Amino acid sequence: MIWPVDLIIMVLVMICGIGAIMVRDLLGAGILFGAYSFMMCLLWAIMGAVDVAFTEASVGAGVSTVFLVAAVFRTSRRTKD
Amino acid sequence: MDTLISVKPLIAVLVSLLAIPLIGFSRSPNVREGWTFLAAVIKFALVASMLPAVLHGKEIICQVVEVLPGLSLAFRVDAFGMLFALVASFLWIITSAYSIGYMRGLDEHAQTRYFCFFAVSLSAAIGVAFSANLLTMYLFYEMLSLATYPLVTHHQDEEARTSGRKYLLYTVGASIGLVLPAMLVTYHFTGNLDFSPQGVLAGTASRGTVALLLFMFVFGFAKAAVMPLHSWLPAAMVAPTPVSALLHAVAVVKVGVFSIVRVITGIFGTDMLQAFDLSTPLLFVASTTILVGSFIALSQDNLKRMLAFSTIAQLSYIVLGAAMLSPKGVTGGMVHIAMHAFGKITLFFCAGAIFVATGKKNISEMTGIGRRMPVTMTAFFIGALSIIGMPPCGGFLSKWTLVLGALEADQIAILAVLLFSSLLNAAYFMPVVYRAFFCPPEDALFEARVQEAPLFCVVPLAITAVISLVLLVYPQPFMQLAVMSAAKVTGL
Amino acid sequence: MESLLANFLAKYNYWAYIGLVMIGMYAMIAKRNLVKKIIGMNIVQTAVILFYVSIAAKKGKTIPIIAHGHEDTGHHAVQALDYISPLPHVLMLTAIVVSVATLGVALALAIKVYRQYGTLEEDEIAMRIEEQ
Amino acid sequence: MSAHFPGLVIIIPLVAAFLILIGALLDRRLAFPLTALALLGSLLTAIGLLGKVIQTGVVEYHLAGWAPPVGIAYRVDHLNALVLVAVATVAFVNLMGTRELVKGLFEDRLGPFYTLYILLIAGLQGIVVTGDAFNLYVLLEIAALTGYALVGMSEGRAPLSSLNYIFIGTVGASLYLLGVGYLYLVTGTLNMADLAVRLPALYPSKVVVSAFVICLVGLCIKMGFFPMHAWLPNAYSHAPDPVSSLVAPLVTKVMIYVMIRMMLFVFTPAFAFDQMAISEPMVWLAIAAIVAGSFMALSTRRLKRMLTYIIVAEVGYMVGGFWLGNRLGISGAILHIVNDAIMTLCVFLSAAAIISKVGSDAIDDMQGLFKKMPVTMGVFVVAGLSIIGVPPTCGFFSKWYLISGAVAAGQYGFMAALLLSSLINLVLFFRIFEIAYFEPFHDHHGDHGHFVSAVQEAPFEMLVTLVVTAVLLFALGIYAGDIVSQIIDHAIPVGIT
Amino acid sequence: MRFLALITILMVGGLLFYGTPDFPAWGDPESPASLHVSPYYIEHAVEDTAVPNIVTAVLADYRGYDTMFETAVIFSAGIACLFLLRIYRRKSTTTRLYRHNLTGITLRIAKGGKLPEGSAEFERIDSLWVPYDMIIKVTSRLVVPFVQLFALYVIAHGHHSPGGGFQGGVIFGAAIILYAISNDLRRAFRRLNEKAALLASAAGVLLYAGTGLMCLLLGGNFLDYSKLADLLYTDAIMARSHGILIVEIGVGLAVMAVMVSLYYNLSSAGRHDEGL
Repeated sequence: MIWPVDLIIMVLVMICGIGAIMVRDLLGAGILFGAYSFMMCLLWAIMGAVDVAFTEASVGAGVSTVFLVAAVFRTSRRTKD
Repeated sequence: MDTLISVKPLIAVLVSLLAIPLIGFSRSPNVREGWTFLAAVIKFALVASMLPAVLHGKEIICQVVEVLPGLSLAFRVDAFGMLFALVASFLWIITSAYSIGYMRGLDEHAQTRYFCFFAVSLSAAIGVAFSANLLTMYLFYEMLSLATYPLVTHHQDEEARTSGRKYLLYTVGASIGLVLPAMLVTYHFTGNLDFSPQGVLAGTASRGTVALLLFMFVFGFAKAAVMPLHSWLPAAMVAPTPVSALLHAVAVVKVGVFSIVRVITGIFGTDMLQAFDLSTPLLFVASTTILVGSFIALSQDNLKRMLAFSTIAQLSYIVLGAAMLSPKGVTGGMVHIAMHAFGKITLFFCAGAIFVATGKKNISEMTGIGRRMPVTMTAFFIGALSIIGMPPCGGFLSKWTLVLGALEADQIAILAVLLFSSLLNAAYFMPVVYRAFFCPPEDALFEARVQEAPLFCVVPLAITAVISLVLLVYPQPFMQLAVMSAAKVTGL
Repeated sequence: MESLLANFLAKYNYWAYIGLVMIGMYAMIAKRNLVKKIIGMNIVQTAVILFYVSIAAKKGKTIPIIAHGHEDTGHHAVQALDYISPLPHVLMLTAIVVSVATLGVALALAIKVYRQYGTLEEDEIAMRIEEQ
Repeated sequence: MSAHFPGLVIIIPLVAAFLILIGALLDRRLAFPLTALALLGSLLTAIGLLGKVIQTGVVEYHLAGWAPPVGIAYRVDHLNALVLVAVATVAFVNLMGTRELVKGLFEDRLGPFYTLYILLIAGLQGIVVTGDAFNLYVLLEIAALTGYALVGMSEGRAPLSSLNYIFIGTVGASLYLLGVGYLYLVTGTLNMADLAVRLPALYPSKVVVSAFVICLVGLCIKMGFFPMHAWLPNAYSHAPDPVSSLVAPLVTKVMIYVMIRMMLFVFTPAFAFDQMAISEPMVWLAIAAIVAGSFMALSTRRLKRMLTYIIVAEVGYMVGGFWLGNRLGISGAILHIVNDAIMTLCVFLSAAAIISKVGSDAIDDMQGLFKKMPVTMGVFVVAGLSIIGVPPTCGFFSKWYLISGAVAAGQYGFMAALLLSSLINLVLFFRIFEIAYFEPFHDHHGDHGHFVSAVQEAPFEMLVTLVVTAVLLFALGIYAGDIVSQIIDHAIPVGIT
Repeated sequence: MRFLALITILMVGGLLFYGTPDFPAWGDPESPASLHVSPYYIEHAVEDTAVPNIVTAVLADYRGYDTMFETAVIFSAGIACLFLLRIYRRKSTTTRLYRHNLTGITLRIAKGGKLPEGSAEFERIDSLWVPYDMIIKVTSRLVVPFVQLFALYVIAHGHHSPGGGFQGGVIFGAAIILYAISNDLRRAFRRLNEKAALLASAAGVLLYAGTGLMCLLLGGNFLDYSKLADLLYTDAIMARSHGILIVEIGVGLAVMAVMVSLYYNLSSAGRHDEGL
């Protein structure tokens, strides 16, 4: 029963990843990257890597996103691609 | 064969290097030149002190450090090396004296640098003479190339710059591009680069490889100015005359031919070259250089350039002698190192003395100069005779031996080359002498009353001229050394 | 065909990580915005982590924390096969730390670049350099 | 205590890093002496370790007391002891020489600078001694991160170059990590010695083959091997001078060491040379690297940039020498790691001295320097001669081994490339010497005259370190035979002839 | 560029695809990776270290050396950011803005003059458009203590449940970052200033490395916590457990401080003004 969930999350990871590099707004890209990290963390939790998932949740989805947003705030949101 | 183990060769090489700090930090010019003299005399004394042992057929060995497995920095003094070292270290003393006169006479800049690099060059030359293997020789060969660069470019002007470039490109370029790979390939075949009387390469490589290696070596030692790698030598004549004299008539170019002869006899071995019949192409190259060099010398007006082309031709005599692979030929080639050295250095000293006294460089401006500077021009005449190979001078002896060698080897063509080139030598030297002594001086050419050059210039050139004469009647120890080593390398 | 599909499905995690590596690398090479490149770089790093976590996974086994370990009931046999392999998890904790550290330094440099050129687009930066 | 040498050699600089930061928070002037002390300790330990390895053979150290493969182990053999000493020497010498420069450049951030500096050294030394493939990755990242920061801290294009360095470096490191993951997937271990035991049975597996290729590609990227070299000249030439004289000698060389370590002691020569059969293409790539590096160096008229292109060529020397696959070639590559580290240090240090005094790194601005900075230029000449490969400097001897290896392997193309690069180096350096030697006698007396006359010798400590490195160049050359027979011969597995 | 990118990623992808068919099936408990070293950890972690969370045991003990360097990596990232971005300004002569929080009136004070620090009603701001938001400030003030408490729990309970020094440290740092976002950087500095953050990060790693050194001085190898037994009055196994706790605290401290200092530098671009 767990397998479909696994697959769905994996598809979400892919979508978020592609979205993060495609969206034409750096703030959006940062947020999507946070979502990507969070989806990734779910995936790992499902695979039983609880410690890794925990870390990714706090680091990838949490602090990294904050850093990205802070950096974008200090530079510019504009992107051409 | 007796061998002696002694550090004397090492010290002989190092003496002038150790003198450099003393020369460099001397406060006054007199002290500086005092150190130079002292180093030169000590060096000569050290070299000479080894002579008796060598004349008794012994060899002196000194191994410094093993830098590569089976290959060490090592010195070995044998007859041939002794011959060259004697010539070079003796002439350093003379040249030092001459340098003082010349450099002070012209009030040159950066004299300290000049004397320092001169000392380095001499170390390198003696190092080449005494090296026991190809690696050591290569080391000192490169050292010499680099140490002479500041000397060649002493004037630091645009001409010196282009000449320096050419000089380095030819000498270092050829040695890195040709000698180094040839040496490595040799090492790959033999695992050993020691010079041995019968060669180390015998029986390890095919004829094609040996031929290739031979020509890489012959052309790679571009200091020997074998055509087509000769054009650095006339260019390097921009250097101050003592530099041209010692380095381009004695140390640098002789190191080139010395290396070639050493490699032919010590690495390849005469037997193998004979077996593979490789002497003919070598003879051809040398003969071409002799003839072409002489012809070009005919057309030169600048005295030093003429001497340079004459040197190119004369150097190939030595290569020619070695390439004959016969005992007489090799002997002739080796003795010619000494004879040519004394003759040519006299000529260069004269050219320098003329320049110091009058500021003239071209032959066409020297009309009647013999009356003004009789000693100098007499010495010039003697030197020229020696180079041509006329009887009262030592040059006759070496050429005679070479001719005998050619006959011994049944090389009639070579005989013709030797004789014809002597004619050419006469053709380019004699007009100078004629113009100097027998044409009336054109006073317009000389503003003031021209006198002899400073004493420091004249005495050395007189000495070398006298020695050139003496060598005909008393060619020892050079002749004996050459005969000894020729006998050893040809196995007779 | 059937076996190919089964083979494909049995390793879909591995295919996914390859896809993510490719996405990340594409962003790093093709995108001209520096922050986009940095995001691409992090995607590559997480993809590698996904690969390691996939190595560790064992179908139907439990997380690597010993049940009742703290009750001190003696050393009842712990079966290695019952637990998911912990070693890759440990390694990946380190890798995550490395990725956040790299992110921090990269962002700092991006801010410095912006300070200097006023833009994050590589082509515009190249133009500014030309102008100088 | 000597039992702990392998650990201490890393721990001393690591612990010192934190103390330096704390010390610098108290008083900025404490940073330098603390760093010097720590690096000296590390250097002495490294030398002690080398002595111990020569005497007793391989030294193992089990961190946290767990034997491998459960724990992490250091395994110090002749190879890493030698490289370790080279790294420690370069780090220490560069530190001493660049004190004034650093003070001038980073006056307000000395603490962070020296902390990063020593962490970089700790990372590099760790890479050299570690016997664990994953531990190596962590140390790689530490060295890389500190390197990025140091390289990026300069005005101009440095931050951008450093950012590109980060991108490339991270991809390289990730690929390496991936390769290690592949190996872990099929063997279940991360210890290098254990991997070497377990891998031979798995050689037919495609996983091992791809692990090999991925690792190699990753390492080639990190070392700046030819087609992946684009980041290197930018990063090294735009970096601050005291940093480029640290990073340029060490980082690429340590990466080459890692390649040698992985190929010889993890994948084993039988796999790397015989089964994979990539020696030929690697040597050809190396030839391309040498030729391309040399010609690119010819095309630039900036001193530091020229030197970095020379590094690109030198990387080709070492990689090519290694992939010749015979004892001579590999000896040459290892010897050249050491020699090139000192050579590059020497040449970059003197370049730093020159640039700091002249105020520009354009070759054309170096007129008359032989007069103004005789000692610095003298050392620069020695370094140049060593890079050209003139005996008795050490550059000649490693080149000798490399060319002998090429001859023995029948790779005459590689030999030709080495000779060509020597010749081009000759041109490169004498081009500079000419300008420094001839120029002032031209027309630059006017406007530039007073500018040049303001130039004078570098600070005393810089001169001392310069002379020391120059002497080292000769010493390494003269003792090349001993280094090879005493150390490098034992470092290469017996099977390689 | 796109074309080049496509070619590159196709090559990399091809390289990675090439090996994949030979992989063991995903999730296979019998795969070689699961049979060699990791069973040792699973079977011996509790008896060796008395830590049921195997990941923590391996992280901080078996491979504790990696973790020390992992902490050093994060430390160097913090220092690197500081080194690259920090702008030290001796004295500012620019205009300063102060806002009266209750009324929203903004004061402009020229030539570097300033209001007394610590007055509750006035707040220094850098840009006029930043709004004052009571709700966010109050909510965050309520949340932060709980987050911090949770962080401490994560560090302390890492032996038994997922978590440990690293996660706890990040969470603790995130709490401070949250405070800094909801108020401003200057206010955060009053809680944890730059120097303290640096000191804490160095002290954290030093605690880790120092523990290792202590083991070395007590006659063991570096980081061999069992040698701490005499010092801690326990047996070797419990000493390992305690040693793990000590280093986890060090890691937590260092990570927390570094995360905060990274945020300080990134969000203000090194100027240490009001931040986000």
